[in-house]
Amino acid sequence: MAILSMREALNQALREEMRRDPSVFLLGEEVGAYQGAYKITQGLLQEFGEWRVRDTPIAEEAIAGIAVGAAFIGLRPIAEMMTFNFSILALDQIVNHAAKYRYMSGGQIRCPLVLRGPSGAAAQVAAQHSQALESWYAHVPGLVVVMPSTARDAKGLLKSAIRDDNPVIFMENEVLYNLKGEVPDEEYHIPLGLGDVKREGRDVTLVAWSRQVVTALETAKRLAEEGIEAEVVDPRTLRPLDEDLIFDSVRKTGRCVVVEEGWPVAGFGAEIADRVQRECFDSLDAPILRVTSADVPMPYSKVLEKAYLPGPEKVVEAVKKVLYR
Amino acid sequence: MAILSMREALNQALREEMRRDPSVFLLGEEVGAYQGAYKITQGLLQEFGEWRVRDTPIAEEAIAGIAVGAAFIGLRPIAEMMTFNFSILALDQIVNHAAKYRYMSGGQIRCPLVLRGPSGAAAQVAAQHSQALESWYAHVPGLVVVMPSTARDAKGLLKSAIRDDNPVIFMENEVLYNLKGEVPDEEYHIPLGLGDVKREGRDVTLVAWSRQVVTALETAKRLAEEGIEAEVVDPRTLRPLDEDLIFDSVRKTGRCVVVEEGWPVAGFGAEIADRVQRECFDSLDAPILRVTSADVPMPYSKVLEKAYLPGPEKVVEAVKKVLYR
Amino acid sequence: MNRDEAFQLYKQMLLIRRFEERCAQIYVEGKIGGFLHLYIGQEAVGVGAISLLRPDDYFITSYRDHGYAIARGSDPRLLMAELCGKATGISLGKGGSMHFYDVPTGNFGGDGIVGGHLPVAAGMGYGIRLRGSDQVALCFFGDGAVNEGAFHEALNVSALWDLPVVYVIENNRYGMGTALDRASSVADLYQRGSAYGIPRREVNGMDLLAVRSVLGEAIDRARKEKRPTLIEAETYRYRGHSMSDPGKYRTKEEVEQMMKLDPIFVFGQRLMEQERFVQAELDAADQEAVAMVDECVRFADQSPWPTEETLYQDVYVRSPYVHMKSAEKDPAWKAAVREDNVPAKLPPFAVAARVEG
Amino acid sequence: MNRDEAFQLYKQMLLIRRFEERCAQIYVEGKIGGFLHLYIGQEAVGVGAISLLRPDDYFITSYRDHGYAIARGSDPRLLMAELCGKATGISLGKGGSMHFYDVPTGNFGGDGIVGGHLPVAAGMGYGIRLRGSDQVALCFFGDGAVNEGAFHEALNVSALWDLPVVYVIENNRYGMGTALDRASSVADLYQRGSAYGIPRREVNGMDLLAVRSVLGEAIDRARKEKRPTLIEAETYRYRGHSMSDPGKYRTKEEVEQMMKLDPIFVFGQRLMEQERFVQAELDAADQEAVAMVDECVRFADQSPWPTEETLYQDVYVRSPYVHMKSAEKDPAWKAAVREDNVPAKLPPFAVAARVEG
Ligand SMILES: Cc1ncc(C[n+]2csc(CCOP(=O)(O)OP(=O)(O)O)c2C)c(N)n1
Ligand SMILES: Cc1ncc(C[n+]2csc(CCOP(=O)(O)OP(=O)(O)O)c2C)c(N)n1
Ligand SMILES: [Mg+2]
Ligand SMILES: [Mg+2]
Repeated sequence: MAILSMREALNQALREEMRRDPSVFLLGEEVGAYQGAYKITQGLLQEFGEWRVRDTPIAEEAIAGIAVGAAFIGLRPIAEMMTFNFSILALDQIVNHAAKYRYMSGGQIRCPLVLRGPSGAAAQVAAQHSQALESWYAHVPGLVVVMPSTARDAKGLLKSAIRDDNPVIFMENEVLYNLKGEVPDEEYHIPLGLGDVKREGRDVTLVAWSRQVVTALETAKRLAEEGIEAEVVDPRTLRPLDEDLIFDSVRKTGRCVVVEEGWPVAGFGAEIADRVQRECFDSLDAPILRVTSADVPMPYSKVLEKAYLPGPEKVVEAVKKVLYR
Repeated sequence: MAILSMREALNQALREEMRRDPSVFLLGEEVGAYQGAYKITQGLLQEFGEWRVRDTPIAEEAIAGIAVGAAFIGLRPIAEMMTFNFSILALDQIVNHAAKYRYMSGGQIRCPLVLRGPSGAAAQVAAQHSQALESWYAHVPGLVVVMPSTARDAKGLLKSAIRDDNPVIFMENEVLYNLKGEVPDEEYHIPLGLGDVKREGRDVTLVAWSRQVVTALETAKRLAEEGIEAEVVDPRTLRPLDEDLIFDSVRKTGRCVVVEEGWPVAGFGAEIADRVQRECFDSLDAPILRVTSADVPMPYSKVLEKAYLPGPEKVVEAVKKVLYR
Repeated sequence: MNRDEAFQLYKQMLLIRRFEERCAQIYVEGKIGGFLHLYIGQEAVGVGAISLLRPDDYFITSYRDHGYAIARGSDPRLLMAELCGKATGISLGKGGSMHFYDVPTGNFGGDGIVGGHLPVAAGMGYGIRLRGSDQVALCFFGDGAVNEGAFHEALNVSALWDLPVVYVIENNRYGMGTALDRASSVADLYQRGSAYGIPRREVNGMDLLAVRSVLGEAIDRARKEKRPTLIEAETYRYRGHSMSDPGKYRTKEEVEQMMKLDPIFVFGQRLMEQERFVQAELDAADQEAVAMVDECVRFADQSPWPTEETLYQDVYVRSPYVHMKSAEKDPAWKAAVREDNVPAKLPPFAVAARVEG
Repeated sequence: MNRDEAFQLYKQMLLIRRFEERCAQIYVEGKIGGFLHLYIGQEAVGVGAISLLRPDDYFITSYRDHGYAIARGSDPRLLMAELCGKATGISLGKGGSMHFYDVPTGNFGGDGIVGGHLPVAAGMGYGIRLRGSDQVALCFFGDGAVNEGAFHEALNVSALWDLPVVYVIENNRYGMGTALDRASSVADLYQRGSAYGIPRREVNGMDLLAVRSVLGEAIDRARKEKRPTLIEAETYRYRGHSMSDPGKYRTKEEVEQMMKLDPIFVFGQRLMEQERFVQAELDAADQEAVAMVDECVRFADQSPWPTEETLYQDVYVRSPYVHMKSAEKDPAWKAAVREDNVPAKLPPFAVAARVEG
């Protein structure tokens, strides 16, 4: 198996799927000549030409709407949001069009698009550029929401997302783009809605996705030194959610901490906590705790940014609480 | 005390505050000459003139942005969204501007605006016109989110919202506009963030807001016939949330059902369930259950609409589950 | 257009008129719910434009969408059933008045978000270019929609990339209760096209033939030169914005003035003067339309309500790339199928004549 | 503008230039993080425009916002501290490069959402009209922003209601790596104003005096006639879009070509030719600017980091209309105060001369 960065893995997925299926095309700001603001689309314009790798004006509602319209008539657009912060301007197209036309038409229309790009905090890009809005998207029926944490998952899930016939919100993370990991050489894909246990453990269940899987694994390492074995469950897809994987783990450990980069109030972690308390009520030895970002807009200063984000220290603290240590 | 509809109560609040403070003004689609799409702004253009009651083009991003800019320089705009479904087009102004400028400027800027209008389902207006997006707004630090359920609360809360110096998302409900109730004749306001017990009971806590308070009260009536006494807690404001009022009730009843009109996944009810399981862990005799709308876009047909929405039957069923009956 | 074709279009306009007049009646009876936006007065725009489309062309519209579907030949019985929320509706009762779709005819139909379907139309145009076909996409919207950001973003990219899309502003002078001059900083909406260097035309939307000639040129340009056009069709809606609107913002005189220019009456006169039709033939066509509408209502009345199971159907497409074991805990995924629904084909109308698309 | 005033503006441009050159250096040293967008090359636009404002006027800008604050007389030490994320920063270290604000000077500053501040500027204009004052709002944005829906919505209402807002497109030919002609369907961006019937002008943004004359007329129109203007200032950024951009999308020749028109050099020449300044005076001004920047960096270096408590401050305004008992369980509400922060007043720069606003 090759060792690739998530950036390379995503680029491979795009390239392979565009080679396989001529109806797949890419559009977004700087995806072509500039090779992508974060270089995920490196080399694709050269190989596929401007109609399949389209640089757009700065007009997010149009980008998403074009993807919707092209998908309606049978193409398979992949719309890149330079970052998901800007997808707020495209939200009406996603929520009122991509997610609803199949239903409103009584099943006549399908919208096989992928809306992808980095989400969450980068480094010191401040309040308007650091939002983790997965709970907004996961709230909406009609959408699929994917948030990979490794290079392997990213490639396998993006290929599934491109082939799937539903609108898929594929949220990447800039901080993970350089993260390297093993990626199979052969063709593979990972089904949407299938979670993954990233680390086994008996004492406590840590549920995390995207960048926070890294936080959870780092936390687990620290806890192990104190003899606490944490299990790290990565749902990988938030909608549909592989809840059984989470429930089975919590039934085993009796304790659960959710780690997420989003804001606390009505974050997706609340949804997980709700399902776990409902389905694992009798197995829980302690309340479910959540470690989230601070309930404020993201500050610029690096000292405040660190205080804002979830981190191993905060997770360790939460784990000790649920273990009553 | 006068008996007023929520429509009349809201209209009174607007009129009284506009008379009291010349910096308060209204803008939105059809708020003026047309007297409001739902007649909430009846008579205001005639009394205050076009600069304080401004009919706008159909341009939600501009409506919200104008409110933000005017608020920045010291006015107190009230922007009406004909319905909150269309606020999706204004979301960037609300989330990236109204909610963040104070923080990004280190406390130099304040944004005293109110964004108001009907939210949730009306009658058979289908998928694009029936969304209950309160969990999206409640997710965002910097915002205040208010959802009144009675004429009295609506007037008292709207007056507070207009006078408050923070951006307030004031979500009304079309189905409640004609609901009549007692409204004090004298000047009063209800503080934002103060909940209200709409019915006392010892057996189970029903948490509901806006239109679903009506559902919860109707459910409580039916349950009473079977000797089950339900307590109905209406937070009235989702952010900040009067969580103690909910906790105290649950600690008393040991059982909790949240009733909400939003979609189930990452709905605001999940946030309440998360907080309750965390803070009332030892008092809970059963898992917290949620009754929500169906996890699909809203269908048009009235038979499907009924199946989609929460209703007393569904709540009764949930209550019996938590009571193990 | 030969004599028969002209008569067909006349019949289409009549059918739309009678169909919607009946809608207004049964709305009051409570058979139709929610918002009902009538196209009455604007028929010449939709009928004229759609009559020029090829079967493989596409179109997308606002919520005021009854007329286009009928003009395109969708079965009006399925449309009436949709309005009544029945299982036999063209959208299985899930869409209602604002959401008519008939994909086999290229109708991507009704959007409830003002301006929201313009970027979608641009996307259809983009897909056509990418595919290299010579199809055309038509996009109908109102005078109020031109002030939405979506209009701006869609027109810029359509001009920038030469997309085969024809944007038709149906200027009926009001966006709900707001007169054009209180919403737009410019009076001539087609001039908005100058900001994008896009070909632009104005046309009398009450005149079927005028609509056909201007639209024909635009559709040609889109098909052959792959260039978009912005057209402003001057028209008028006789009724309120929706059933709840008394229309107080305009004078009785203004409405009566416009009704004198009624597109159906005007075209009927022309048929008699220039195509040697006699009044009796026009009257027969009218009776035929009324009879068809009767049949539509009968069909809707006799149709069953959707069953509760259908609530969860048609949200997702069943997909081999989804882990069904976990997905199926969600009833919408459980109910998902791989195929797309296709509107039912009903037996011919009892009334002799038929409406062709 | 008299001789001294002219020299002041020259010094402002120099200070901005030296300030940002230093920013680029210390960014590489890691003292500044996140996105850093430099205004180098565009100084004449901001300095020229802002020099015409009255103290009670307002302005709002994009994220490329350093120059305007300096031009308006904000203390550059507070700005440098902000860039370094220090507690003494003008936004208390919470905003960074993209988010400079100085409300007492009417600076509502940096917005990170392309086009996002245009509707806000319209709102300022609306507030001014409603208040009946004769203030003006200035709005600066790039050539890429004109394709956002927000531009369209903001300009339409500004023209429709006669709002005293001057919209300044700083056309530096690229939106990030995308050349104007690959993003806009029309070449002359000021012509976009024709869709709104709004007065529009083009100006050489490398020429301070040209900027002042065109802006002067527009600001006058806004103040006296309450009418908006759309101005396209032709300019150029010498550096990449942000520090991470190597700028491969343009040729060395093009950049060198534009640098020959350097606004500071050109205005310096004019000062010597027409205002009888000598090179030595200009050099002294330069040394003074460099010395001030040294002091800015020293100030930032010596400033403390924000304490963790400040994380929760400045989210909400403490309000008598909020039930604090429940609200205060949220640390942001607990930390909320009633007052607004005002940027600190520092003792004069050690270097003799000072920069006036
Ligand atoms: C984004 C959005 N804003 C507001 C509305 C409410 N609304 C529905 S129709 C309408 C008026 C539209 O007028 P116009 O575009 O002229 O079309 P017409 O109804 O005249 O055919 C409004 C404001 C909406 N549906 N969508
Ligand atoms: C809504 C939105 N979309 C995309 C971006 C990413 N972005 C930041 S600056 C920029 C280019 C803007 O170009 P222009 O408007 O010409 O301003 P300039 O940088 O040239 O001053 C882009 C695409 C953003 N910040 N906001
Ligand atoms: Mg209209
Ligand atoms: Mg630029």
